[in-house]
Amino acid sequence: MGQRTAQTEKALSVDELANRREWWSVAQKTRSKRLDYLRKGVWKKGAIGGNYAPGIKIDLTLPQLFTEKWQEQEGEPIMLQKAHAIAHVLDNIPIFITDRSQIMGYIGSAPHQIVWHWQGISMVNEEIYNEEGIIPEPEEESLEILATLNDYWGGRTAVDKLARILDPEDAVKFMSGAIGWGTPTSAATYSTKDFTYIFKGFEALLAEIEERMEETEQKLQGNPSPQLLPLYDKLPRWEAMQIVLEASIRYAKRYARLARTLAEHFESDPTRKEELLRIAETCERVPAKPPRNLQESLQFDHFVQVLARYETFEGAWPHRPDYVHGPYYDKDVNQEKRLTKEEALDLVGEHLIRTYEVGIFAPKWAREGLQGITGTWVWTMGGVKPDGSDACNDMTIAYMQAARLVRVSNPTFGFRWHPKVKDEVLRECFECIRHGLGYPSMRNDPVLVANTVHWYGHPVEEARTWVHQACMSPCPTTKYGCQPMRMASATANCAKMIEYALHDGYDPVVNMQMGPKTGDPRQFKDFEEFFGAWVKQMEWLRNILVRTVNLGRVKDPEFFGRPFLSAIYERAVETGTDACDPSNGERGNAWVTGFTWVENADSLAAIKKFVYDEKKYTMDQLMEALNANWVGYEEMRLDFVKNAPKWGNDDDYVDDLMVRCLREVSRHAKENKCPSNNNWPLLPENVSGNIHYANLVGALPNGRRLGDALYDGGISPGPGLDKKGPTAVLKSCGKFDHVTDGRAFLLNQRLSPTQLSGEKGYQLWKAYMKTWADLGLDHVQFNMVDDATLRAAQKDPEKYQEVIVRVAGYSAHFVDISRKTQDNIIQRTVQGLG
Amino acid sequence: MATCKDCKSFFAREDDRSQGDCVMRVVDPRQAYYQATPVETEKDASKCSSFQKK
Amino acid sequence: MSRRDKWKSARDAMMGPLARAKGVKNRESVPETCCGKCQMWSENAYSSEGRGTCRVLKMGSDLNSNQPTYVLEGEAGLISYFNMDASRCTYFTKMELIDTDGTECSDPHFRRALRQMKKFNE
Amino acid sequence: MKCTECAFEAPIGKFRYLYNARIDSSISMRQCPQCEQWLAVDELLGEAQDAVHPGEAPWGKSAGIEGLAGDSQG
Repeated sequence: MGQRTAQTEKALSVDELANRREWWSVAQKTRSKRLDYLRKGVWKKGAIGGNYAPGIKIDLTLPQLFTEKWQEQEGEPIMLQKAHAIAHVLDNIPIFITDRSQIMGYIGSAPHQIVWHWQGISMVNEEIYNEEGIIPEPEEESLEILATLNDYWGGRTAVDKLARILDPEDAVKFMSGAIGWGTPTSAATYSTKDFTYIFKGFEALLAEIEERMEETEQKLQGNPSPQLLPLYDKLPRWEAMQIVLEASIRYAKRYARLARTLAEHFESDPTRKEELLRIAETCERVPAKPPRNLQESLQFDHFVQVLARYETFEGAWPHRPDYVHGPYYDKDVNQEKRLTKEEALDLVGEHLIRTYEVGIFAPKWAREGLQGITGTWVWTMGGVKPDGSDACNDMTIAYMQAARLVRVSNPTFGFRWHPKVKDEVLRECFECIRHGLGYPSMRNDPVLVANTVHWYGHPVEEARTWVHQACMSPCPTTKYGCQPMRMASATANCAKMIEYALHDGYDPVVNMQMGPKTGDPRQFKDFEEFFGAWVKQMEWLRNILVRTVNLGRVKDPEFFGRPFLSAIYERAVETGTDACDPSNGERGNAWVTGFTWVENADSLAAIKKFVYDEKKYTMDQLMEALNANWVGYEEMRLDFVKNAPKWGNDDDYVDDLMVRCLREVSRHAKENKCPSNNNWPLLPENVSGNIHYANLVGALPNGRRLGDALYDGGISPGPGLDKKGPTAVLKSCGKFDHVTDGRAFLLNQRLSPTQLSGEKGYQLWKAYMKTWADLGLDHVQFNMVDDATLRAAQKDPEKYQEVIVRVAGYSAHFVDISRKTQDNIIQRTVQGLG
Repeated sequence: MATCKDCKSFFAREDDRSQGDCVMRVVDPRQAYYQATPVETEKDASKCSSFQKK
Repeated sequence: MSRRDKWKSARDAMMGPLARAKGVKNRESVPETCCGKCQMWSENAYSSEGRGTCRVLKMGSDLNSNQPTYVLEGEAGLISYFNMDASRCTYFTKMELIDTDGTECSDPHFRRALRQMKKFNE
Repeated sequence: MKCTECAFEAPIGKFRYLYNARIDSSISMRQCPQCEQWLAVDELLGEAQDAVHPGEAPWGKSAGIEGLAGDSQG
């Protein structure tokens, strides 16, 4: 296949390409010329492995504009100071309109540039300075600018301020990078957005703010009392919200002005001229006023997402676009017939492309842990309405079809499956999977609605509005449900729980006493004592992460400030607070993301069986082998891999341990409280953190060495270790309760593309999904690309640019991930369903 | 002294004549686009390498 | 020394030099013998701004004084920077293979994607 | 151990360990410090077997593809 010449490739028809399952070539031949141009025009912003692609440069205009205004406003309350700085950026940053495009808005001055927010984390600022390849030419001049910026922000950023008040032991251990990742600030975060509120239009929001301010000012003219005092702080916050909303409207109008200029002075093609005038009309209308048609609703939506990212690094994109835009599609395509289906598909496809092109600098740990993408932009599709009825609509189908045409790796979709989903919609999901996109991931809606009610007490009608927060976690899009700041630093490297239980809390990789001293395992008398040490290490690891992020959360309005997000948050507008202030009525929706989780169950099972039950090896022998990183102990290592029970084979010996671990964590999750006094359940999943942490987790009793990739999923069996077939995997995963034993559980499955071809393939998959739903699992996602294609792509990456794979929680273009990650995906077991 | 308003790429703002957009055609290795940068009408353009007299 | 004070000195080592690094010159200077070229030094995983930990020396060690102090026992490894002068460190062990390719994320210890280190491979 | 490409010879630990080919196999990937070639190494024998180039998988196919597990879904 990889040997074909370009000439024979041209000669192949779409049908022939489909028969060969070369879906990327099918897409290139069937999408419109406009989509083809726009798709190929995108500068790749996700890092390739840990590095940015050639030609990608950091945008220095944004931080310079921001900093110059910020310095001018020194002394203002932080939200006001920031609002002025953001407005200055929005008024002055260069904007552009790409040929053939219809949806406007980009974060940065030019399509090949990525941005960063200098106010967030000085360590990242320094990392940018040190980064290879992204410094704009002339390099010497750029380095001067960067050094000046860094000298100013050093010690002044949100994280610098937080690090000064954190317990120093917590700060050092957290920033060792060994136990978790993320930043305890909304400088690097993401937020849920309630479009039923936002689509009122910014002028309506401004009027609402004005009303609140007048009401408050009147109160302040009254009798002095302690109740009046907090009102003084609200006024500058509302003023800040006004400043950014007005600047946002001006920003949109800059696009309108440019589109009109192009139509009047540059464009000779009458069709494009008409498009440019429509763009101008659209950008004059939104976001100031409510949208009236599909182009306006998509444009409004995209402006909001872009503006939010001018304020901070929003590294995920919680959204339910079929639900938000469905009524506008219906009006334009079905009722008023203002657009044909093809024209609508061009807009929907471009919506995916405009999202895909967004780039924001990420530190190396995030690039390694999210290889190939800027952030986990998982859009939610399907599901139910607040009354429980099916929410799927024509837009659900349009997004699925557009995804197969443009084949972007960001956004991807998570589909809320429920028993009322129509077959035509389910077929669309399957077609995307069959075309090798790796998405949509399938989510069990009834289970997750119940889960959301169980853990946080969201009312069921609100729980039914849920959207994915990044990869996996549901959160309602309601006034008190919306989550303004993801607790990203509560992402745990769970394999350290078992590693620390073995090493008395000491971390041999980073040379530091991390966890509590739970004793030398050589002295433990039985497995229960060992398990007790594991529980203590688990509690310590969760505690330090949750403590750090709880403090970061309450201090965020003081240290960072979110004027734009606050302006589009109903509860923040109503109360004159920062959207991230947990005292404004938010119910709380916190969770600990559990990377590298399954190693615990497999390692515990190996220890229980070989050391305590069968006494085949002593703990001393095991520790010797582990301390040598298994070097010189290969036969013993293979024994631990092949002959100890492994998760995912419907074997109660190890499955019971997995359930026991999950229940210990769930107990502890209710003891940890977020600032809204709600719970912190565990959510096992990995993105590509299993590759990032491969270099940070030492040898383990499941047979891995330092450097080996960790298991890929949240509850996926180890690659190649699920020997008993797909039903055994599902049965193991069905042994715990997906409502009460944790937040959500990521399961990767690899299926054979040849087996699942044709109608028979669809029916087989549907039967598999029935078993999955009957067993009450909350998540599953699929890779359906064969080995030969993936190996050919490794060999000749240029020819396979649009081959996509599911990593874990997100999809990436195969050529954009490191060789180790590629190999890890190929190692996964291909499950036969028939 | 040449100022931005004398340049072919300059388009004045209707709501504020002291400001305008510098509109440039850019063809990069992947895509072609028009870029607008806000400039002051009277800004000195004598050192601007893209200046083209109207 | 109280627990808090002990860890405070580690935190200061971690956060302090950032604020002190001024201008281009200090940031670009990389001595011929530096921590970043030592086999005993691991780059920090939380940030790639050049911070790392020594796998031999512990907190309290000091390589900058005329008579370097080597502390080998303790709870935390010495935090240093890739461009810290290590010419007087008796534990310095030169790394033969400096990996400047950040595309791969495969090396357990020797990840070196810093722009300033590239000159050593040329 | 001897590099199959440049014949550099040193104890196995001097060859930079990268990662395993499959957790249940004794083949690992290591890198020669002299010529920087990636090598497939049998950890049981302590011998470099071959150089690894893009697209090559010295350990064979992906897990499970040899005999697709056959449990019926009805």
